[in-house]
Amino acid sequence: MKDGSNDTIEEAHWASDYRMLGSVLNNEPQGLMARLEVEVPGWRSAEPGQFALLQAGSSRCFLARAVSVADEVGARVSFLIAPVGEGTRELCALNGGDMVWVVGPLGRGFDVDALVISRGRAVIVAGGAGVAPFPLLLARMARRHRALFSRPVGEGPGGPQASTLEVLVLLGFRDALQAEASTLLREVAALACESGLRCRVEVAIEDGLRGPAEKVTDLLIRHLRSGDRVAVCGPTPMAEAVWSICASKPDVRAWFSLETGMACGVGSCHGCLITLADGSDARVCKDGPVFLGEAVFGG
Amino acid sequence: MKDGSNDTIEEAHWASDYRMLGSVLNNEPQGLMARLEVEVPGWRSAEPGQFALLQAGSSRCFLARAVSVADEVGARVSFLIAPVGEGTRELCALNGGDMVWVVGPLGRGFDVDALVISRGRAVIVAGGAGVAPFPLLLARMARRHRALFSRPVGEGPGGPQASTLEVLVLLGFRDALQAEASTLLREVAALACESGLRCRVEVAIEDGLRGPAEKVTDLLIRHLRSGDRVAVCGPTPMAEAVWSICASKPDVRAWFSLETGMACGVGSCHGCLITLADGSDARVCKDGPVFLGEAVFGG
Amino acid sequence: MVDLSVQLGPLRLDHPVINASGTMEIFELAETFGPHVLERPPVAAYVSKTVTLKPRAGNPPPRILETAGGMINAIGLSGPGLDVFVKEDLPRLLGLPCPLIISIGGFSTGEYEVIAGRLQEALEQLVGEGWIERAGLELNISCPNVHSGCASIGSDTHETGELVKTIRKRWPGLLVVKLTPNVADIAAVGRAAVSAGADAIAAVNTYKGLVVDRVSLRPYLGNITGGLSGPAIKPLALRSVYELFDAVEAPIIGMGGIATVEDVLEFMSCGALVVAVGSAGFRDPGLAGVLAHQLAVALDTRGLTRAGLLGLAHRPV
Amino acid sequence: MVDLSVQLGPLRLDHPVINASGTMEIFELAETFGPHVLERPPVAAYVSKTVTLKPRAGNPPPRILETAGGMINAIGLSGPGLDVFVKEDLPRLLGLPCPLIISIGGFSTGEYEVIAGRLQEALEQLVGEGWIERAGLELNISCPNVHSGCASIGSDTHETGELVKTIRKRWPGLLVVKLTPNVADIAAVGRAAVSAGADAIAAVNTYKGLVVDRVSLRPYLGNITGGLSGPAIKPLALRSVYELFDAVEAPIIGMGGIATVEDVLEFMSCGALVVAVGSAGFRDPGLAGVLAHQLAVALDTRGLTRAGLLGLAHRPV
Ligand SMILES: Cc1cc2nc3c(=O)[nH]c(=O)nc-3n(C[C@H](O)[C@H](O)[C@H](O)COP(=O)(O)OP(=O)(O)OC[C@H]3O[C@@H](n4cnc5c(N)ncnc54)[C@H](O)[C@@H]3O)c2cc1C
Ligand SMILES: Cc1cc2nc3c(=O)[nH]c(=O)nc-3n(C[C@H](O)[C@H](O)[C@H](O)COP(=O)(O)OP(=O)(O)OC[C@H]3O[C@@H](n4cnc5c(N)ncnc54)[C@H](O)[C@@H]3O)c2cc1C
Ligand SMILES: Cc1cc2nc3c(=O)[nH]c(=O)nc-3n(C[C@H](O)[C@H](O)[C@H](O)COP(=O)(O)O)c2cc1C
Ligand SMILES: Cc1cc2nc3c(=O)[nH]c(=O)nc-3n(C[C@H](O)[C@H](O)[C@H](O)COP(=O)(O)O)c2cc1C
Ligand code: FES
Ligand code: FES
Repeated sequence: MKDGSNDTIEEAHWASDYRMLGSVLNNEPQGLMARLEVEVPGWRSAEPGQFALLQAGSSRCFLARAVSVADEVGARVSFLIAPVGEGTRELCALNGGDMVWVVGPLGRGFDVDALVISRGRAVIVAGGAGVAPFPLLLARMARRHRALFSRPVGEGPGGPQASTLEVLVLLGFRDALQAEASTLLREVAALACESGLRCRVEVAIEDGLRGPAEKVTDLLIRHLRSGDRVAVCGPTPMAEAVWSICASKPDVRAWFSLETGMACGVGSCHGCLITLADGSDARVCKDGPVFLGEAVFGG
Repeated sequence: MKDGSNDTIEEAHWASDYRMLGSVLNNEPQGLMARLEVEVPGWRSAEPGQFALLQAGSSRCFLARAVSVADEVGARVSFLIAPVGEGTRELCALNGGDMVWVVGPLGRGFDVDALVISRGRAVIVAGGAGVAPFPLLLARMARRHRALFSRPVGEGPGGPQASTLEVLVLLGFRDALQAEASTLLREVAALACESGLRCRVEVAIEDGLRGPAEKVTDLLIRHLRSGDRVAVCGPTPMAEAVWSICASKPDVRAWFSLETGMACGVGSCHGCLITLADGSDARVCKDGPVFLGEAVFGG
Repeated sequence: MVDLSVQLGPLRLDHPVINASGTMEIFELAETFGPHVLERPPVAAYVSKTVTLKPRAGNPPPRILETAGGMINAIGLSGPGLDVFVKEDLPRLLGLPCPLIISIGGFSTGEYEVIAGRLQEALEQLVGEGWIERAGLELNISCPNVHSGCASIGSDTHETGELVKTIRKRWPGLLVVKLTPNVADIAAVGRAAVSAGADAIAAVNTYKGLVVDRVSLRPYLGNITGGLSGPAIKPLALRSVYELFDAVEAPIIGMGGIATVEDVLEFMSCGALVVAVGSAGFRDPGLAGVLAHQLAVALDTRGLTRAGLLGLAHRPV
Repeated sequence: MVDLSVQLGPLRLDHPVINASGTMEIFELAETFGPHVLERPPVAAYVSKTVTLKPRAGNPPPRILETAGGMINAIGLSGPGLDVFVKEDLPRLLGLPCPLIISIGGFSTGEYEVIAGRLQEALEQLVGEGWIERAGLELNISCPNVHSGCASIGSDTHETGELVKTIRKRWPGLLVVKLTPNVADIAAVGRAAVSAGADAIAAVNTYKGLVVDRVSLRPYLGNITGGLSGPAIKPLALRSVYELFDAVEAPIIGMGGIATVEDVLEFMSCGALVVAVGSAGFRDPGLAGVLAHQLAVALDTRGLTRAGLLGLAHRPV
């Protein structure tokens, strides 16, 4: 019998409950990064900051690569990927219709409530490819904020003043080309503004060719106020610098999305272990990738 | 200094005198096979039956694959490739503009003169992907024939009757789809007819769906005459059957293009060694791939 | 569908595909993918990460890197140690619907003895008499070993024999010995283990390698050297299984680069009764289950039986 | 451009990239690619395929197959034997503008002795006094060896030491010993070779593996087992070179999976003074020359000297 139902049974032998076969809908360059939009049948909604393991269907690599969920609409999942090595280059080179293996969403994301329900502002700090998780975070912050506060005045938990949550998005890039990776984030920021967030995006460009040579940490020093809640993603030296700025202000809480080499992404291989400030071990894939600054860098 | 000349010097560090970087001009399906047309800067003209080692620029394979030269026009080289495993599948999937590594032409090809300067007919016998080397062979036979015989009557070595060399092309395919791999060969045959060869193509299809179920050996049995000169390429069982048909007729000489696993294609690795009928060893890549039937199968 | 069940000593496995020690944390999978992981595990028996007597921090990072056709790791037997395992993990692991194989590692024969003794006590307490059909032991004999002067107990036939003899005396359940391939003659070590009383041989562990950091040109791994695994080592692992099949009567658990059903067929043909999925499970945590399904189909398609496949590579065509 | 020349015992090499024994037939290359191959060889020294005393047919086909990230071969030291080598190949090889390293293999110490003796005579005749600066010897000690009871002389430190001592007594030229990695402790074998008088160590030869035919599920290679090479084994080879650099003072010729200039840097950082291109040369016969050029550029770019690079991986950051 060579009909559809039989094919489905055959398929069942090949599919696992753990790994999904997605199909690329679209791949468009955003500066040096690629915005890969993938249809992932079976995809369960992600928390912002969660990631997936991706592997091109025709990959030459043995292992999949960890990539943050940049945005999702149902089973249409977007990723922002910087081509740094073989695995990410393969992903960036995918075309519409190409297959991609997907395991996810994985890990622990950002604490949306802590960012939204706050007396201070929410500050997003991203360096380079670290921009990737923030479109989804911003979208979810807007959604959560609306759910909590878009009610008749006085009924929401935070009262009317909370409904004007201010979100400061600070981005740092090496040059203008790299800065185009902020396109998706800007789109989401515009939507977030429409839905009630007071969202402002500032970009620091390091090469100084079309404006002042600035780092994202310069922006942060300029803007950070006590009471702010900060979400950070970027290279380790940047993250460390951000932490020391945060730690210097009273009542600032900051969450960091960390990056390490990963083999399994689900807690099986112990390859991504880091030692926390208190000397205990944590797996970035399972206990993170998002950690509180104190936990990682110490009080 | 970042100008062209410097780039050329830089390039020189990466190019070797041995391996060339070709660029795919065109890839068009011919039945199950792909006709890959590659621009190969530095290509030296091939003898028919010679091969090249090809490797897709983005290959997942460690080694290159042996592929016969199917046709060439200057540095535009055509290959006919059947996707049987990973290496050939990669080659078949290349698109215009993609890069491909090329080492060649390699090996010893068919003896064009022996096929052209003959009292009998020239017979080409190909099974499946074995069709690959024959467009070039036919083109070269036509060229050589013209060079030798297209002169005023009585001046050519063979006299006027030689100028009507009859070429019988016998092809065997599993089914009608596979048989489309003969497209290039038919084009060349048509040109050969125009330039003075009496060229006839017959195709045997094994599945019998649109005509008699026949093998190429059935055609050969029907047509082979003593005095014929035969060029053969195809799977080993077919080649063996062809040899026993040839050996049963007096004064038939047959050349076989053989296939073995190859690593280097140039005589370095000793991986392609076969034992000849007289007990001596031969390397298919260097001493072949074209051998006289007697040498391989015995007198 | 072909019956894929297999008897590994006293353990009955629904099919012959299990995990390689240290490459699958089944409770973590359940947290990520849902409770079905524990109700219908992808593996026919669950093999624990190697348990050591004392808690161990393992090696400094980085601990893993991809290599051509494989990966290297220097995890270094990190773990909370025997006490935590017995108290927290063992009861939960015995709740799985499949048998359990506990991998243990020691830095001396004495350590192995203590661990085995404690596990036996705990199993008797938790399961009662029938524990022998529920749980087995795998001796990971690749840990560095000062006593023998060897790189590890497993690189010395004599040390291996002595260790296995000692444990065999006290451990009545399934006793698997997992061999290191970093030896000149793995069959000799396998023979020593089986003559000393091992019920089954697991082969192979990782191959000792080193990777260099592209930027600093220093060793990349925090531990300097690490263990190579994945498809890159498959031909080496197949050769080991092939040699062991000729050398010992005991069943072999084959592993090393298994990623596809063809790999499963190849290992079984060389002599593996059971196969284990290691690093390839990192890209698909459900791989073992997929392979079991595909194996049934492949046997069917090829008209092969499990018995016919086992050791086929050793028989003339 | 950086000066890449290097002194390997009495041999002066224009750069540190040579070929691995058995993977480059330079006269075949010249036939295919033209006389420039012999005038400007891609290698800084030419290493011959291993020469045996008697002619050998080698192993039955098939003899090679690609594997994940590498390849396996079972050529089996085929060749016409010493007499033909001395009469036909040696005079031509001495005509190359680069030094020659003659790889030899024997099935007993006696065989090595005979070969070395005959080569010395021939070299004296052909070149005269100065032959020592033109040609060296590489002992391939991976051939199966009945005498020692080992898989090969090279898998036994004692046998290795005895062999090297014997040859050292009669051979005044460069004496390289090429190690097999199919041992538990390659550094120990290297130490034995150097204490017995070896001038240099070549590491590594291939790793013993097996591949299975996809259709018949029987061993694919005519010889059943073969030797694994290529990028798949690079981490294993790097580890061996790293360990040898700590163990011996003698220069190391590093090889195993070298395919890019990054690989060359890695091997040198681990301790290789000279590197050899093996199977990766099959896809580009000119690879060694390309790598030499690229090495000069890479050193320049990174502001590294050859001396600074050599053994860098052993020094703290
Ligand atoms: C001189 C010469 C000229 C050629 N010309 C052409 C041509 O013009 N067009 C063309 O299409 N082809 C040609 N071929 C054949 C072509 O080289 C092969 O099809 C190609 O090398 C296959 O490589 P692959 O990676 O696609 O398949 P692979 O995966 O390498 O498999 C190809 C073959 O390798 C063997 N093999 C690989 N792995 C295994 C295993 N585990 N067990 C058993 N067998 C295995 C099988 O025999 C299989 O058929 C030529 C070959 C030679 C020697
Ligand atoms: C939770 C998480 C989320 C992430 N999200 C994103 C995202 O959304 N977008 C994105 O672009 N990236 C993201 N990354 C980073 C991404 O996973 C890596 O860039 C990717 O794994 C690199 O793989 P590759 O094959 O491209 O490069 P590789 O070749 O694997 O190299 C990548 C890195 O590996 C190291 N490395 C590899 N080989 C060597 C060697 N021989 N010597 C020294 N170092 C070596 C280097 O540090 C190098 O930077 C994320 C990472 C994590 C952990
Ligand atoms: C990350 C990692 C951790 C491992 N931990 C262990 C372990 O704790 N105990 C053990 O016996 N083997 C361990 N191994 C070895 C595997 O069990 C297996 O023997 C080896 O990886 C070969 O199989 P593979 O190529 O399929 O991965 C580990 C392997 C990896 C990759
Ligand atoms: C086809 C082939 C033939 C070889 N023949 C020899 C040989 O004759 N003598 C020898 O010492 N090593 C021989 N080797 C081993 C290589 O010299 C080298 O040590 C090994 O292949 C590792 O290097 P690679 O990974 O770069 O190939 C051979 C290797 C291959 C692939
Ligand atoms: S990546 Fe495997 S445990 Fe985190
Ligand atoms: S393929 Fe290497 S010698 Fe013929």
